[in-house]
Amino acid sequence: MSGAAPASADLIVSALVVLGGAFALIGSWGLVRLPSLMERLHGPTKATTLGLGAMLVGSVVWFQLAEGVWTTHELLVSVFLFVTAPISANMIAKVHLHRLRQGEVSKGAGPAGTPEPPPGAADWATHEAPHQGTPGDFVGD
Amino acid sequence: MTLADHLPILPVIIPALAAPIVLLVMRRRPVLGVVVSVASCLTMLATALAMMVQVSDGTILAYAVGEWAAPFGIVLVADRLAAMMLVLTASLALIALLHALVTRADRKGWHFLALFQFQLMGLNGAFLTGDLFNLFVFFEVLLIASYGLMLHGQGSARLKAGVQYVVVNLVGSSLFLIALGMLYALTGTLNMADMGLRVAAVPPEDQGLLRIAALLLVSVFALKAAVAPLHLWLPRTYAVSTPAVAALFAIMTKVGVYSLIRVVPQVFGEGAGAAAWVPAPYLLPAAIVSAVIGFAGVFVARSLSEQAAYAVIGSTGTLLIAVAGWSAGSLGAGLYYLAHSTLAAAALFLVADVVARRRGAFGDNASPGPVFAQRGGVALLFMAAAIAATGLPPLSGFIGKLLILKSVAALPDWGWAWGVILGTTFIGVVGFARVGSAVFWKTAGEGTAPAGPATRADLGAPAIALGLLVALAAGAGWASVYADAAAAQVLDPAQSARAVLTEAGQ
Amino acid sequence: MSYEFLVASAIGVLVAGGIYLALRARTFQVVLGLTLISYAVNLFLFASGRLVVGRPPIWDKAVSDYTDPLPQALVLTAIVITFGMTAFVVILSLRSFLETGSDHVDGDKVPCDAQDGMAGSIAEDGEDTRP
Amino acid sequence: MMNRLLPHPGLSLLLVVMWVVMVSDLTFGTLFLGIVFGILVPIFTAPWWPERPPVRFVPALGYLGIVLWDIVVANFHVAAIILFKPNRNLKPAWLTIPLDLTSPEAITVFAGTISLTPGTVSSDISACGQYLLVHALHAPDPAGEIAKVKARYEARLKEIFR
Amino acid sequence: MIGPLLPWALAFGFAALGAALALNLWRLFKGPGVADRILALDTMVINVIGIIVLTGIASGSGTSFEAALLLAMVGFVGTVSYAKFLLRGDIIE
Amino acid sequence: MAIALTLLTLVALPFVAALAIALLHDAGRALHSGIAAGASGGGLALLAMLSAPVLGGEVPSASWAWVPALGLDLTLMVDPLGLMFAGLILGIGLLVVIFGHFYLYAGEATGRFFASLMLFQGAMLGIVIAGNVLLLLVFWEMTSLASFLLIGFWQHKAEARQGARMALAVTGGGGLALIGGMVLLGLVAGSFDLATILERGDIVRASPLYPVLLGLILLGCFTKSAQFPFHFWLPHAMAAPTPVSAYLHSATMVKAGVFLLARLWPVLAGTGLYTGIVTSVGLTTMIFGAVVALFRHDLKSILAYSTISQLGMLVMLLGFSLEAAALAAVLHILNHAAFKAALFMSAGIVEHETGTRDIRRLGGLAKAMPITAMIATLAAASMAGLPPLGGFISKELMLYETPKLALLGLPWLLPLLATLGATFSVGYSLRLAAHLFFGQPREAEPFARAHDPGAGMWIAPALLTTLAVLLGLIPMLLAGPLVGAVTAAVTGAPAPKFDLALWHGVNLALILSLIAVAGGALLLWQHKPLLAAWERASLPDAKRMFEGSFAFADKWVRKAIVATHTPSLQRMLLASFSVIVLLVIDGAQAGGGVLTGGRALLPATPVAVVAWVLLIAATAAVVNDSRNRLRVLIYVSVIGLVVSLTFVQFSAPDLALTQISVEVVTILLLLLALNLLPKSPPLLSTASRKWRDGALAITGGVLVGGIAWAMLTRDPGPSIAAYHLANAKSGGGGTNVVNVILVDFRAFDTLGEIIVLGIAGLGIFALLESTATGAAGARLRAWREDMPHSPERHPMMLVVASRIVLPLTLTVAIYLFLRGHNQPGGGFIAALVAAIAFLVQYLAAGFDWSEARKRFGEHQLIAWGVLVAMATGLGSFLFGAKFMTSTFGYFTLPLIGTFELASAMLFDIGVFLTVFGAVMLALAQLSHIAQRAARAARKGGEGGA
Ligand code: NA
Ligand code: NA
Repeated sequence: MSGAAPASADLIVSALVVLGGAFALIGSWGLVRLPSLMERLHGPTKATTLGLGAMLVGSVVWFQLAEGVWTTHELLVSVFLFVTAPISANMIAKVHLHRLRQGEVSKGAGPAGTPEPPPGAADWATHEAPHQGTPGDFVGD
Repeated sequence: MTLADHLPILPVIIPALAAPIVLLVMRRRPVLGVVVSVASCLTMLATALAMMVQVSDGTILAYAVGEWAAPFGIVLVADRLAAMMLVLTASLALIALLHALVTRADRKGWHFLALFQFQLMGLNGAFLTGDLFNLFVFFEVLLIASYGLMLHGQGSARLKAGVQYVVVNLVGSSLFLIALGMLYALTGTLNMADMGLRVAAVPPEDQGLLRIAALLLVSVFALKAAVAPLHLWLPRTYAVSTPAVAALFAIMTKVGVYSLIRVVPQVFGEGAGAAAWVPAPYLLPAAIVSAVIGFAGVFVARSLSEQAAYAVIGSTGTLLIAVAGWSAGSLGAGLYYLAHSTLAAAALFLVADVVARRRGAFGDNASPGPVFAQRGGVALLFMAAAIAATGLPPLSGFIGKLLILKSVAALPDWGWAWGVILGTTFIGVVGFARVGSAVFWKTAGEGTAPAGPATRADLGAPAIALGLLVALAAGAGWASVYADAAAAQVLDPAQSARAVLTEAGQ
Repeated sequence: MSYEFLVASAIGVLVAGGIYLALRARTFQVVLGLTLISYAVNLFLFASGRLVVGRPPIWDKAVSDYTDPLPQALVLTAIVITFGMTAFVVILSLRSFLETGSDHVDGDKVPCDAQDGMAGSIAEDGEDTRP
Repeated sequence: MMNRLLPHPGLSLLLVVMWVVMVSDLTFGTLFLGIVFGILVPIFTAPWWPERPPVRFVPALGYLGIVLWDIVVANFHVAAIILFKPNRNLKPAWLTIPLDLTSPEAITVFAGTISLTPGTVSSDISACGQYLLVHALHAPDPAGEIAKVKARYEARLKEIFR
Repeated sequence: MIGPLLPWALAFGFAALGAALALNLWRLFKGPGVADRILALDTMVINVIGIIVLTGIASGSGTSFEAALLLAMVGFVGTVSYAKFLLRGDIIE
Repeated sequence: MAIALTLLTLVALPFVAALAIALLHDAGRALHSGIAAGASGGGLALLAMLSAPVLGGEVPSASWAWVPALGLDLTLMVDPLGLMFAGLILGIGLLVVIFGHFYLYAGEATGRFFASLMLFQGAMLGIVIAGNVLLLLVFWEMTSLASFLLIGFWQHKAEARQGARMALAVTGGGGLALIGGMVLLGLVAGSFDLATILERGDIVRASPLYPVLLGLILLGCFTKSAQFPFHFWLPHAMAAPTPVSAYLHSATMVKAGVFLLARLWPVLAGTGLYTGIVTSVGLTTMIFGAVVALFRHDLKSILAYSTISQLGMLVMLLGFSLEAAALAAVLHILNHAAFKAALFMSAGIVEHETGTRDIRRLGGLAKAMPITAMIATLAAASMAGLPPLGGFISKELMLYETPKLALLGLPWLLPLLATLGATFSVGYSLRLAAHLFFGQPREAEPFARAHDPGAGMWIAPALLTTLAVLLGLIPMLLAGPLVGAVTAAVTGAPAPKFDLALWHGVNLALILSLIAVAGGALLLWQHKPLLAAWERASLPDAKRMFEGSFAFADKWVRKAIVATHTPSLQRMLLASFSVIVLLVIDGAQAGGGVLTGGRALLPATPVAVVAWVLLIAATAAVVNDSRNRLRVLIYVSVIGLVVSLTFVQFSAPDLALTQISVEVVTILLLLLALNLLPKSPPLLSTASRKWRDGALAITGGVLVGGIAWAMLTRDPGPSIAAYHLANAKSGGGGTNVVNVILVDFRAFDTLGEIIVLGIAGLGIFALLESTATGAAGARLRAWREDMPHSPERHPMMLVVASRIVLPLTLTVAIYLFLRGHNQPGGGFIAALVAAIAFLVQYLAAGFDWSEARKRFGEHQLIAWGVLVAMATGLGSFLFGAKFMTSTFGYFTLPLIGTFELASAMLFDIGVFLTVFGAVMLALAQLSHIAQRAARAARKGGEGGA
């Protein structure tokens, strides 16, 4: 802990914190106001990750400039989020697609409609087990 | 520092080492697992006896784990009461283990021997610890091991009863934690001896909290001890458990009673303000109701194991009638009866198994069945166990009941206590006589069901249990003096506070 | 509104919900009830060290004032134990359901020996089977 | 031998960096420990990642820069849509993107990138592994969107995973 | 040690995250699909991470960082398992 | 010493014999009876050795301490009273053994018979020579138990079992009352030593507890001695083999009550209460028994009621509290023993030789079995009190005493009633002899079979009858000194002057006696019409009442027990919660009444309020929406999230980490289990039940919340944690005080904690290992997925990401582990994080794939974890320190710098291994069965299609 922080630190960190908070709020607002699940999915996967990223960078900067401590580990949180957020989104989207196909989503498909099957004989992996030897079937028991 | 200096912790260490070793060797070399288990129990018994010898002159051994002085670290306290419970546990363990091995009960599922050792570790730890949170931890160890053992062999009855047993105990554990939190918040310590000193300083405006905490803690112990109306979990659980396990469980309810005896005088004794002798208004009525319910259950039960289970409740009630006096005399009587009733209950469960193993489909139901192997001998065993369980002469139960009768005569409510003790004995006698005569004397129509094959080997464990009861009766002079001294020691918390709070730090 | 009120009321609400669910008839609900209760209990035990903001018990030369570390250690132990117990009870109830086909915690309403046709057989010792 | 010691060299490097970042301390001791774990952990986890996709580092770094930039931009983009575009004007669409990539790792990175960047979420892959299903938050021109994504990310990934 | 702007910024940040959590809660209860609820929970985790980070800045202490890291790591496990459950019933097959 | 040994041998002999016979139960009858006879004979010899000094005024006694704390000593003493009873027990015992040897049929379990008989003999002997009242109680209850075995000897017979149970219930139950009475007696007298108590009669009778202890002791005596209304067990005890009846009902079992009355005479007798109760009970019993005996048809039943009547007379005599009456009682005890044993044996002979005991089928047997007839007739005459037999003398003495007491203030009432009783006694005795041996045979078949038995069988009753005769002819010579000494022993005073003779001149007693004889003859003459009248009067059947009352009790007690003990979890929990709530309310009332303490409160931030709202809302949703299980789990996750945040907020980073990671594992577990749990809607509770539970829940919540509030608003006092904070770094070598507490200060707790987790893992494994077979296996095979599932098992992106995440997460786990001692983290958290990392692999790529790559065995991990932790603890032994004493040091290596090594970290490795092993075991095992279930279902589906 050191004495008073430089003004630049105050400004930069404040900006990052405000930015982060704003993005987090916007992401969650999107979650509430967008019309269907697929649209809502965009809010959290992007806005909140960047919102969080901004706050984390703010934290790094703060500890460096104000406290004089190098703490980089906050960046790790972002790394994990960037690796995992697309997977979460993918899995949720799959649930949506699956339920859509099963007719279980009460409000239907949303403005984008139901996705067409891909060209050719095969369907989407959520509806049809990945074919042997394709990238979708390279692992697992 | 020699091994003797570590005496107080050995009863915990021995099974805690034996269990993982058994776990490791069991897959490849089951015989070695058995050897380790038996060796562990024998060593435990030897250790416990050595400890009993050491503390019998009134010495209190305090062992500060990690050499962190009490009250800052965890301290184990070996006094007369603890040594007695350890000897009892080790004896019971040997009997139950012998029976399990002879009847091959250990083969009916996974990890029996390892769980058995863990169970012993939990029991021994609970009897030794001088720290309230550590008591909670050992409660959990012995409980989780008991879940595994209780479910050993599985089958729908066990599983169903198991769910209830586990859930009820989870609630009990939650209460324990709440009580612990409150006591820590009020006293700032976890060491029982220290807490006993600090409760006196609880300010007047916190007396309500203190009393609530004390009541919660006591009710947790009551739940473990299966004191009415917190006993509902017991009959089914014990009746469906593998008999060797049920025999070991005979000590489980006694853990609750032990904790009550240990904690109330030490923490909620004279100086505890609103929490002083906190179970007082409730304990005697609850004990009386337990005794009545227990022996009424013995009276109407329809199988030997069910009878044994109810007998456990009844004997706890009887025991608590003595404890409720909180005098050295009555507590001493109670401790003697505690040792007796534990072994008696174990004997009953084992005899029930011996019967069930011989009667094929009839099991231990209280109905006429086939004439089975060694019927006379088994009948004698049953009779002896029933005599023990009801407290008739010449076994130790009688002496225990006489001790209780004599000691509670000084209490204001002695009439109730006497009436219940004598009345429940009567109900018990009638109940066992009915069931016994139906099982051993009455024979079902020829050819209805074949008796099971049997060897004499499984008569050994119950016979040993009964032999111990004979020894307890024969040695009642010494035993009752010991029990009285143990009670006096427990009721003088200053003694143990001195030992724990000064010696432990060295 | 104080933190103390928030925590205390949260504990109360969790306990109330837990008790209510624990008294339901099926294992899943009971397990949920126990889970709520254990949250409450952990918070309660934690609260025995009172609420302190911004003074974690990480020793530092420059700091003289910490929150009480002991309840934290106790809660940690309690969380672990509770987890073990919860896992056990969940699997036990599952196993029990698989064995019996029922997930009702009340088991059978009929006592276990009512079906075996021996009720009363010891009370009336009437007939003889051997001459 | 090298394969045994360093089953995934890129991963090892990542772990070393991660260790240093995590410990927030760039001393030799830290680095040393980081290297130890950077070697040991991949060896230990090698069975769980049997494939050894070749990765080219320099293009990868460039790709990372582009993606990070795009993420920032995407966030403002999406934020603007969430805040200001009424639902009735929103033109969400499903995009079916044909894949030139074949390695699962590459496809996954591609799909992940799409999810993290402007207004698109990778939702599924076709059973034959040749198409990626992407949901676009606002795509008045689906074909253009597909082309943009393929050009900006997939082409580069083909360079990285060769 | 704290500059003139930062307290305001932090207040805004906390307020924004609080509001975000409240919005998440609304979505959590509203649904309509289970996928919406999972998404709401996932977002909640991220917002809580934000709160933890801001708390760290506000208190000038790094001790809560691991909590944020762990939430980032395992939050996704929860989401994935819920999704897998809905897709396959059996999450580990 | 010699005396002590003699006494000990005397009482031990029968027990040793019983044990020997039991051990040799496969040997022949001769050996069994031989041992028994030897023991009885040996005992008699010892007794004979003692008789001279005892009658000479000595009281040989010996005492060994048994339970000094209780006052229970092994004190044996033989005074004249004990000597007489011991003589009867052993003498008649010997005769019964001889008789029994010949009486028992071939193939009967003679070993069991004689062992039980000897057990009984030992217990009886113990009663009469016990010098400590508690010791007496021991033997007293043992007689009940031994008689249970004897009466139930023919265990295949329902009446034997019933009779045995009834005898046990009544006499054993009475014995329990006696226990109460005796303990009270001892407490009042200040000693349990009999001799001491006998000296303190004044103290006892003056005690306010005297009525209580008297009532209890009398209850014991009356039940044992079959006094009205506790008499009913005795006739049913006749289901025993006749030798047993002969033994139990002549000299032993039933006499125990009389013995005890006599024994305690100096202490208890003499008060109005005593005299009133004992006399009237005895009198009633005497008349009642005699009347009933007149109308019974079973020989043994007649004898049973006659026994009741005779015992009534004895009790009445003792109740008089007069020395002369006591003397009469003593003499009659001898007489009754002799004639009653002889009569029972005769009845046994008759049954043995004719095949029936029904007096209506017998008659005129004097011709067929003259010896038996002579024996029995003489014995019956003595029972009737006819001169010149012993019974006459004692009855005379009895009648002589009756005018001395005024019953209900009427001096003539007692003589009148006593004469009435005597009349009926004459009546049934005459009838027994007359209808059995004289007149015409009533049925041909039994008569045809009848003949005298061999000498072995009649020698015993013959001896007894001889005794009965001689007691009348030469009473003073035969019994004078004994009776005198015994009477003195009973009354505790010098024996009164007395002269036992047939002729004392004409006095009231003689007149009454003559009236009785005449009346008895009249009764015999008018037996037929009287019998008809008797049978018309339907009297209550005691046995049916007894059995009925037990059946009634059984039914209703059982109903009550079953109703309250239905294995219902809801009820168990309801009871628990209710008790707790009531206790808490009680506790709250005891307090100082201040709910809110004086601590300065922390103002909550808006975010905290939002988090609070989240938690409350999620809790409400869990309760409200508990039907939709997946949704509920999501709500639970929210609660967990808020709790984690709470820990972060209130300076508990370690707790937050733990909570977060445990949360994930719990959710995985619940999801795995949920898949296999039934999805059918929950049982709907009734509205009233909901209200009840809701009220209880809210009360509980308010109470716990209130307690939490009270706690939180109070400032803490001094705590031991101050020591932990001060010593963590210097003594424990770590700056994370929580971690130092966990792995050092309170490492013993942690050891227990990891063991709990390890056991949970093992238990779960054991639970799930058997699911493939049995009912569970069948159910799993019949398992169908309840909703259509996506065919894709391992989504590609998830799999790829999980592979990268695994090493990353493991590295984080290592980091958390290594720094745990100084910063938040530690073995437990690291283990959970590592487990989660591996579980993600299972989740993504499937069980088989991951399992095949796993290089650790969970069981071994658990075992080694515990062993490592234990070894760390034991390591300190090597340094002469106590278990788990920690050590740490700072080391400096070139380039790397200074680092710390602490033994606590080694312990933490144990923690890591166990926790990791347990979590993996639990979840992998669970997923395994889930997988097997799915496979089974798939297979079933294919098979079906
Ligand atoms: Na995108
Ligand atoms: Na830690």
